[in-house]
Formats: sequence, C-alpha cells, structure tokens
Amino acid sequence: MTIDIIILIILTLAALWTVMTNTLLFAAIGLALTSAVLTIVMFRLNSPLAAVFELSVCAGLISVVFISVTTMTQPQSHQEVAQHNRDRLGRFKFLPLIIILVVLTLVILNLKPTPPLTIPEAGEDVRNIIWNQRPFDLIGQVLILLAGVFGVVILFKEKPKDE
Amino acid sequence: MNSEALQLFWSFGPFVILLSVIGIYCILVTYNLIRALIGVEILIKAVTLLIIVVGHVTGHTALAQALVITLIVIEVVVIAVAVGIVLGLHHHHDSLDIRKLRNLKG
Amino acid sequence: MNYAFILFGIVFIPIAGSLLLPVAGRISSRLRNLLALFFVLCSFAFSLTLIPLILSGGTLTFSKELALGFNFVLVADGLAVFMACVSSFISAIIVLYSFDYISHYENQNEYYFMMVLFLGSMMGLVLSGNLIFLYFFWEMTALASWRLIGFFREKTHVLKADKAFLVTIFGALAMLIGFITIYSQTGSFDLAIIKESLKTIPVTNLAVLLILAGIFSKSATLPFHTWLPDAGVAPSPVTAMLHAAILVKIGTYVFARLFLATFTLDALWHTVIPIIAAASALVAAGAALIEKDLKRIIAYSTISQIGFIFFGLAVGNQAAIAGGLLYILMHGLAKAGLFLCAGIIEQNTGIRDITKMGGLFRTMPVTAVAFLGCAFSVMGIPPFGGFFSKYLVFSGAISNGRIAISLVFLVGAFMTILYLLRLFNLVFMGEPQTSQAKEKSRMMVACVMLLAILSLAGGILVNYPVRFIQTAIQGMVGMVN
Amino acid sequence: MTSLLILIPLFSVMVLNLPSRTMMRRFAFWLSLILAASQVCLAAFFGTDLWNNANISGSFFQFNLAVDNLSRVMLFSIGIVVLAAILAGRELIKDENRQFNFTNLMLLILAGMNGVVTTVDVFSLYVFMEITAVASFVLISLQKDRDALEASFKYIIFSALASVMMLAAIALLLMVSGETGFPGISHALSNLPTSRLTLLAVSIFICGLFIKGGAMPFHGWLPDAYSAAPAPVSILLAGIVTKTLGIYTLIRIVGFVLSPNYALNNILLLVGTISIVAGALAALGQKDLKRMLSYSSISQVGYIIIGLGCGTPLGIFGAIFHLFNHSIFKSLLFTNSAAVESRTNTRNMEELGGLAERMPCTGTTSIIGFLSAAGIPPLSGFWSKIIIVVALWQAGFHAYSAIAVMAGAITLAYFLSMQRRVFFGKIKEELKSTKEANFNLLLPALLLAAITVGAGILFPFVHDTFITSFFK
Repeated sequence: MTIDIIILIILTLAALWTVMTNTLLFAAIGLALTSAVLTIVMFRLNSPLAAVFELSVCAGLISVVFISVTTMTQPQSHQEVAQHNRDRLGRFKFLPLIIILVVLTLVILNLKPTPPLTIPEAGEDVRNIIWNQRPFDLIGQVLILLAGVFGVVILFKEKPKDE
Repeated sequence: MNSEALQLFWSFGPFVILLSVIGIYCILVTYNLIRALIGVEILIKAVTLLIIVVGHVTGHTALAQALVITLIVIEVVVIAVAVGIVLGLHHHHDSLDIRKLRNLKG
Repeated sequence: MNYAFILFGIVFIPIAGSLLLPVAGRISSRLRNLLALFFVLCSFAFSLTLIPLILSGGTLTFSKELALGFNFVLVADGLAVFMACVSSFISAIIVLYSFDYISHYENQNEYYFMMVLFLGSMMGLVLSGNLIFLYFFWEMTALASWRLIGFFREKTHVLKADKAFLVTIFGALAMLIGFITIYSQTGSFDLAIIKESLKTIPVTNLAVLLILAGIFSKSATLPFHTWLPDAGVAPSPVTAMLHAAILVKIGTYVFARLFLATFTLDALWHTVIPIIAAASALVAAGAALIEKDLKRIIAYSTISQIGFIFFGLAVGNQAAIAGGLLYILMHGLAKAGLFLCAGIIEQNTGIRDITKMGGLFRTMPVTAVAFLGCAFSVMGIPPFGGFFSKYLVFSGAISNGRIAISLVFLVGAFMTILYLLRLFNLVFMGEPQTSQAKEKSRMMVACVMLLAILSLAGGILVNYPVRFIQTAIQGMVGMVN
Repeated sequence: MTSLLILIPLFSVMVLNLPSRTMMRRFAFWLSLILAASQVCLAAFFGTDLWNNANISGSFFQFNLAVDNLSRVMLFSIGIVVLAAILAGRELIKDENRQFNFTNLMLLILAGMNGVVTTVDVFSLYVFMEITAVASFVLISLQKDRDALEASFKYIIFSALASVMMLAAIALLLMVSGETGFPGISHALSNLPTSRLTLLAVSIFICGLFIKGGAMPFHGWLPDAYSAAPAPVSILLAGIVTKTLGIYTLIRIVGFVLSPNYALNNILLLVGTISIVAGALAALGQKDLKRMLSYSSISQVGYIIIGLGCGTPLGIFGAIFHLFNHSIFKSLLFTNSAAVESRTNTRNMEELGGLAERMPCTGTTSIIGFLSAAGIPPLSGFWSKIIIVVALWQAGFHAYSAIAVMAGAITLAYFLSMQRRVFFGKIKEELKSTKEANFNLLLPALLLAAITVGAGILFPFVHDTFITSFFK
C-alpha cells in the first residue's frame, strides 16, 4: 500500500509540473507523464483494461494532439517568451502554497492516507458489462464519434469565413 | 458501503482532491487557451482516478472500467473539437492569449 | 342549467368573434364593422334577457370543476348583470361612433379586434365567480387596452401605452398575491366558497392592501393615477371606452364585488379608503383646473369622479352604495359623451389645446349642446342623472355620520363645476380663433347627442335603474349585514 | 420502440454520408424534417404505453430506456424546436456544404437529446449529454467567425467543468449505492441515512447542472453562446438544448431520483430567485436583441428552478409545464429575432424600429411570444407561472412566491421595451424596403405561436389530460 501512496504522490507532482512548467511543449509532455502514472495506479487497482485505454489514448493520442497544436501555434519571439515566463511565474507561484494548504486541511480533517484493511476481489468481466449491460453507452460512443468527425471536418477542413 | 470501503476510499480521496485543485487553479489563472484545456484534462484525470478508486473499493471494477473506457472516448472527442476551435481562434487572432479575446462579456 | 348558454354567449361571443374580425376585415371593412357591432350588441341583448330573472330575485350560475380551486365559475347576480348591461351598452354606442372616426387610420383590423376582445374580457371579468379567472380576464383587459392606447405607432404613444400597461400589470400582480393570500386563508379561489369561509372572520389586512393596489392602479386612483391622462394619446373612442365607460370602472366593480359582496372588511378600511378617494378627487380636480389639453382635462375629471364612486362604495350603507353604483352608470354615459365630443372637436379642428380654441358653438351647435348636457350630468345639476347619484352618495355618507369627509367631497364637486364650465367657455364660447371647423360626420354627432339625451333621461326616469340597483344591493349586502 | 428514437437518427446520418455526399444533400433536409415532425406527432398523440412496448423493436436492441410523461413532454418539445431550427437553417445557412453538415449535426443532436430524456441510467445520461454538448459546440462555431469561436470555447470550458462535477457525483453515487441506474440510486438513497458523502455527491451534481442550465451565478457562458451562435443554432440552444441538458436533468434528478431534501430545496429556491430577478434586470439593460433574449432565458429558467425547489408534486408539475412553455415561446422569440436579423442585418435594437409595419407576421407572433413569457393570460405561460406561484405559496414560501410574481412586471418591462424598439415606432428610412421573412421562418413562428395560444386557451383540456395523468 505504501507503494500506492508513493505512486499517487508522483501523480500529483506530475500534474503540478504540467501546470507549472514554462513551455507548452513541456506541459503537453507533463500531461502524458501524468496519464502514464495514472495508468500505473489503474493497473494496481485491478483495472487493467481501462489502464490500457488510458495509456494508449490519453498518454498517446491526446499528447500527440496537444504537441502538434503547440508546434502549430508557436510564433513567439525570444523576448516575448521571457516576459511571458515572468508573468506566468507571478501567477502560478501560489499553486504550491495552495496545495500545501489543502494537504494541511485534509490532515486536520483526518483524511490522511491510511493502509487498507482488505482489498476486495475483482468482480464481473468487463466485456460482459460493456456488451451486455451497457450497450446504450456504446451507441453513445458511436454518436459522439460521429459528432466529433463532423466537428473535425468543419473546424479543420473548411476555410474560415473571411471577415 | 461499509466502513472498510469508506476508509479505503479516503486513502485515495485526498489525491483526487489535490488533482482537482491543480486543474481548477490552472483553468482560473492561465491566459493561454491550450493551458486551459490542459487544466480540463487534469480535472478529467482526477475524475478518472475517482471512478477507478470507487470501483476498486466497492468491488465493481468491471463497471468502473466500462465507465472509464466510455469516458476516455468522450474526452478525446471533446479535446479534438476544442483543439479545432483553438486553431480557429489562432487563425483569427494570431495568438492564444485569452486577454485578446475578451470582446464578449459574461 | 339550460340558461348557461346565455352566460357563455355574453362572454364568449365577443371573445371568439373578435378573432374573426381581422379575417372579416380582409374581405370588407363594412362587414367587419357591422360584425363588431353585432357581437357587442349580442352581449348587450343577452345581458338584458337576464334582467327579469334578477328582478325576481334569482341568480344564474355555471360552474365547471377544475383542480386547485381553479374552478371555472360564471355567476350572474344583480351587480354583475348591472355592470354587464351598462358596459356593453356604452360600448355599443362607442363602436357605432368609431365607424366614422376610425375610418381615416391604419390598423383598423387590430382596432376592432381589440375593441371587441376588450368588451368580451370585460364581460368575463364581470361574470366570473372565481378569483383566478377574474384575474385572467383582468389581465386580458389590460392587454387589449395596451394595444388600443398604442393604436398610433409613434414612439411617444407606444411609450405611454407601455406605461399604462406596466402600471396596471404591476397593480394586477400585487392583486394576484392578495388573491393567493386569500387562497391560503380559505383554500379556494371560488368566490362562493370564500364567502362561506370568511363569514365570521375579517380578511387579512395584507390581502386587502394588495388587492386595493390592483384596484387603484386600474381605476387610476391617487398613487397610480398618472397613466390615465397620458393614455389620452389614444383615439377618442378608445379613451371614451377606457376612461369613461369601462376600464376604470373595472376597479370599482371589483371593489364592490370583493369588498362589499364577498369579504367582511376591517373597520379601519372604511376610514382609510374614503380619505384616499378624497385626496384623489381633489388632486385630480385641481389638475383639471390648470391643464390645457382638452382630453387630459376630461381624463383628470374621470380620476376625480372615480373618487366619488369609491367614496360611495366605501361608506357602506345602502344609500351610499346605491349612489356609487348609480354613479357608475351615470358617469359612464356622461363621460363617454364628453370624450366623444372631444373626439369630434379634435378631429375637425386638429388641435387639442383649449386656449387656442373658441367660438365653436356657432359651427358645432349640436356637439356643443351635447357637451353641455353631459357636463351638467357630471357636475350634478338636476334633473340630469349625475345629480341623483351624487345626491345618494352624499346623503348616505351624511346619514352615516361622515360629515367632515363629505364636506371635502363637496369642495371636489364644486371644483368639478368650475373646471367643466371653464372648459366649455374656452372651447365653445368667445371669439373663434381657428378656421371654422364643421361637424362632418352625422353618425358621430348622433352618438354624442344620444348619450346626452340618455344622461337627461337617466335623471328623469331615475327610479328604474335605482329599483334594479336596490335589488342588486339586496343580493350582495343583504347577506353581509 | 424507444430505442428507435436514437437509432433512426444514427442510421440516417450513416446513410446520408455513405454514398456520395452531393447526391444526398437535397435529401438530407427532407429526411431530418420528416424525422422531427414524426417525433412531434408520435409524442403528441400516443401515450407512454406505445413507447414502452418492447415488441415493436424486437429483442435485438434492448436498451435500458423508459418513457414516462415527463419524457413525453420533452420528446414533443425537442421535436418541435428541432423542426423550427431545421426550417430556419434551410433559410439562413446559404452554403450548401455547410447546410449539409448542419443537418447532420441536427440529427446527431436530436439523437443525443432523445437519449438524455429517455435513459434511466445516470452514466448514460452523462454520455448523451456530452453528445448533445459536442454537437452544439460544433454548431455554434459552424460559421467560424470570431465571436462564435470564442463563445464556443467558453462554453466548452464551462461545460467540461460541469461534466467533471457530474462525473464526480456519479462516482460518489456509485460508491454509495453500488450502481448507476435511477431506480437503484433512488432506492439506495431512500434507505440510507444522509451521509456527508451523499450530500457532497448531490451538491456537486446540482452545481454541475446549474452550470449546464445557465442559472444565474453560473451563467457566464450562456449569453455569449446564445448571441454569437448562428441564428438557427440559437433557436435550438435557447429553445431546447440547455433546457434538456441542465433543466430537464435537474428535474429528473431532484424530482424523481433523489428523496425530498429540505436543504436542497432551499438552495434551489435561492438560486432560482437570484436567476429570476438578476436575469430580468440584466435583460433590461441590453441593446442586442439576442443578448436580451438570452438573459430573459436565464430569468425564465429561474421560474422552473423555484417550481422544482418547492418540492411538492404541484410545484414539479408547474416546473415541467413551464419548461415546455419556455421551450415553445423562447424558440418562437429566437425565430423572430432570426427573421429580423436576416432582413435587416443587425441585432442592435437602437438601429431597428417600426418593423411591425413591414413584417406584420413576425411582429404579431413576437407579441404572443413575449406575452406568454411575461405570464399574461390567455397564453400558456400564464398558467405555468400561476401554478408555480400557487405551489410555492402552498408550500409556505410566501416571500419567494411574491418575488416570483412581482418579477413578472420586470419581465414585461423589458419585453415591452424590446417590442417598442424593434417593431413599433416610426420606421427608419433605411429599413423602408424591409420585406416580411420567408416562408421557412414564418412557418415555425406561426406553428409555435399557435401552440402557445392553444395551450393557453384550452388549458382545461390540457389540465384534464395532462395534470391528471401526472399525478396518477
């Protein structure tokens, strides 16, 4: 269990780094890292299938999307970047403080991590749940993918209207 | 829901709260569109963790995994559409700075 | 129950018919005008057929059960039939007058539609025996009057129409809260049930206050009176309809219906309401004395006279109530006449400032005579009808020991004579100032003459309406006292 | 049978896109129109028995769906508003390719909303809410102009926050009850004592729904999204999308799943009242026609929320009835604003005036729409408002009831000012050549106005068939 707590602390630190880091590229990489650590947590919590999804889709696909957007939209000069970084540091310096505050509050509320007594067994098969009990969600996935396809077609392919 | 499950739950709960705080803080203070999306992503990570933890402590891991898989698909689509809109805005403004967008008011 | 169709006819022939009028207007304007008159006369005729029933002491009721106490109830008792007859009759004359008056303007379809819809809603209001439907029709009259006052589409006119609408709706919403207070006290919106359960206990003062706000806003009494003079921008038949005959009387009717016929009021209100009415009567009369706009003077005069009606109704003994109800009839006839005369003058001379008029007696003799007749009735000169109503109000009040407040109203009555004579002098007497305007439309002149004659006849044959009113009062107050 | 509500639009989208798109373009409009119209007819004329009859669809597509009277009302409103939006879209979206995309997204959004109102599982509810939301993000930014993209981005961020809140609440409910179906959650909550966890779950859930529905302290995205979206999309968004996502779900969760809860009701009443008053006051100060209507939407949503907040069956019924009325009259008003905008190319009310002369039909239906919104008889809005007010009074919330009544005066005030500035007054020189809107915009306006008037005048009939079946 202690190992779980350590992984979770790493997860939090990864997220913190994602938010605090200076360049967007590092932020995207940090997000991927967060996802990867989350994957490990999921493996350890008896959820291998979802973990695989998380690893391939979130750590992989979404990071690729973010990194490509970052590279497509980076025409800043060196000075601007420096100025921008100073600005950011000014705004983000409170985050670690807030985090520490939240941790303290949680400790005061006696919600600190404690080792578990027992870990329940894994339940039913995932495939059964997805295909037999929740087919409606599958239809939902098809629909939202279609909507996403139209979104991508409209937003990426068509030329914007001239103003 | 027994007290053991509850105790187990609360040993993970603080991290969910921490992740959400990080995500919300990021959305609130950033001036960059993509960073706002990254904040949203971190929030979704927090909630994914929450669902998995709940599945774990109550023994409904299969259900929780099914939910998370659907959630991930939705997340990807939302992010894809959002990124498309960010690119559109970048085309108009040549910038990702939220301060330059404020010609609409709440 | 086979009389129920009469009640439905009174209310729903005009309402349903009004929807037909814009369609009829597309076919032929004559057809539309005649249809409008026909619907109004239908209401009047159906109301008349109920008179024998009332005189023999009966009432006619129709009711359909709905949940939540929203029962749809129509009741024809003495008070209701009296109001229905008076308002539908005056409306009929006004619609007749509009044939010529309104024919020069656009939006005639909307005009007749709203006019007849207004009358229908008024009938619904008068006959409804349920607070929710009373409110329902009350708002519909406000709706129709909003479109009627905003008949001309200039911005200032529409603004004034909006003002009238907002003030009356504001009052109506306050009244609605009052109704709901009563509902929480008695558990029903049905007037008959409310009357039963409020027999012994007085209704809460909060409810009375809220309902009074609604009544005063509709009847343009003191704190809420400003919309009425502004609404004078409407075409003259509309002002006649709204200010004189019907709209402002809705407040007095609801006052009589609720506070006299249904609830037992706290003693406090019998003092407070006459004071408000007196203040209203004096302030408005004062305003009428210095105002220069022809229609605004008559409008202020209406506000002032409404004070007398409330006085009569609030004093609460039989003579005073009879005076108040008779006042509704007599003032309706006479004031409609005055407004319609003002319409003739305004349309033919093109001005409304009385200081720029003069000597119109020579060119408009019939109008002048009719105007004088109606004015005498409003002033309360015997043998015109207005005299008897005023007399009954005062005698009732004095026999009730309200000497001081009666004296205040006496001053008000005196001021009425002053401003009406000033008006008549400036408009009809003296040297002509503008080009000689003639009375163009015979129909319009005939209408005002008819109203003047009726004002006189009402005085001479006063015992017929009084007899009817006494039956009505027996029906409503007899049970309370 | 109910599953067909989702499957038919889904297959239609697939069929429309499989062969060459150019061929299907003309066909798409009629197909979507027929689908929406048939949904309206089915929802209007058939009871819940038809929908829940499993034999029609066979055993292959057996989803966990159910249609009760609330869903039926929603299905009707969804159908009618989508119909109006499709017609308006044909008129206002000129580019053929874009119009084809618009129609497809309409079908997707139709399927999404149908899923939201028929599902009985809280996670599926979330899935279909996201479908609807994603389709509306895309629809708002359909024209890709600057304001629309900004509004869409704002909406995405707010909506994502709300979704995360909802998901967290779903996870906590799963923790408490062990399942995600409505009956299970409802059963578990009514058997358990209220714990901190349940309270947390419920409050996050409600908070998320407030954001989605645009209640007043959570409304930041709404006026932008409504006013920047293309006209047909604003009809859809204001008329039904946010009402389905936020308000319907709120009613479903609070009124039908959770057990009555005093603290929750107080929060609802408070938020509702703030929305009513602040929304109406904000609407008074607007110059942009669509922004005014957006704030008015916030204010009207407040009425629905307080109706729900009084916690009695009558209040919930009033809330549902007002939800229905609101979707009808608000889409009517947005249709009219679309007609005005298409003819004059402006939404600034200072530049408009006197249009009633040139656009009599639009002007008249607009009067009907706003009078219904202000609760003036004989229109249907009057009945729903009075039911809410009476329910509040009966439940003992006298002050809230009085505020709700008196806010009607503010509502009337801003609508009168709108009508005066847009339709009455002297017509401006440059607007002299304005023509009445085209048939495709008049038809939905007339249809919606007819429903408003009809439901108001025939209230006894509506009452007999509708209220009684609700309290069965």
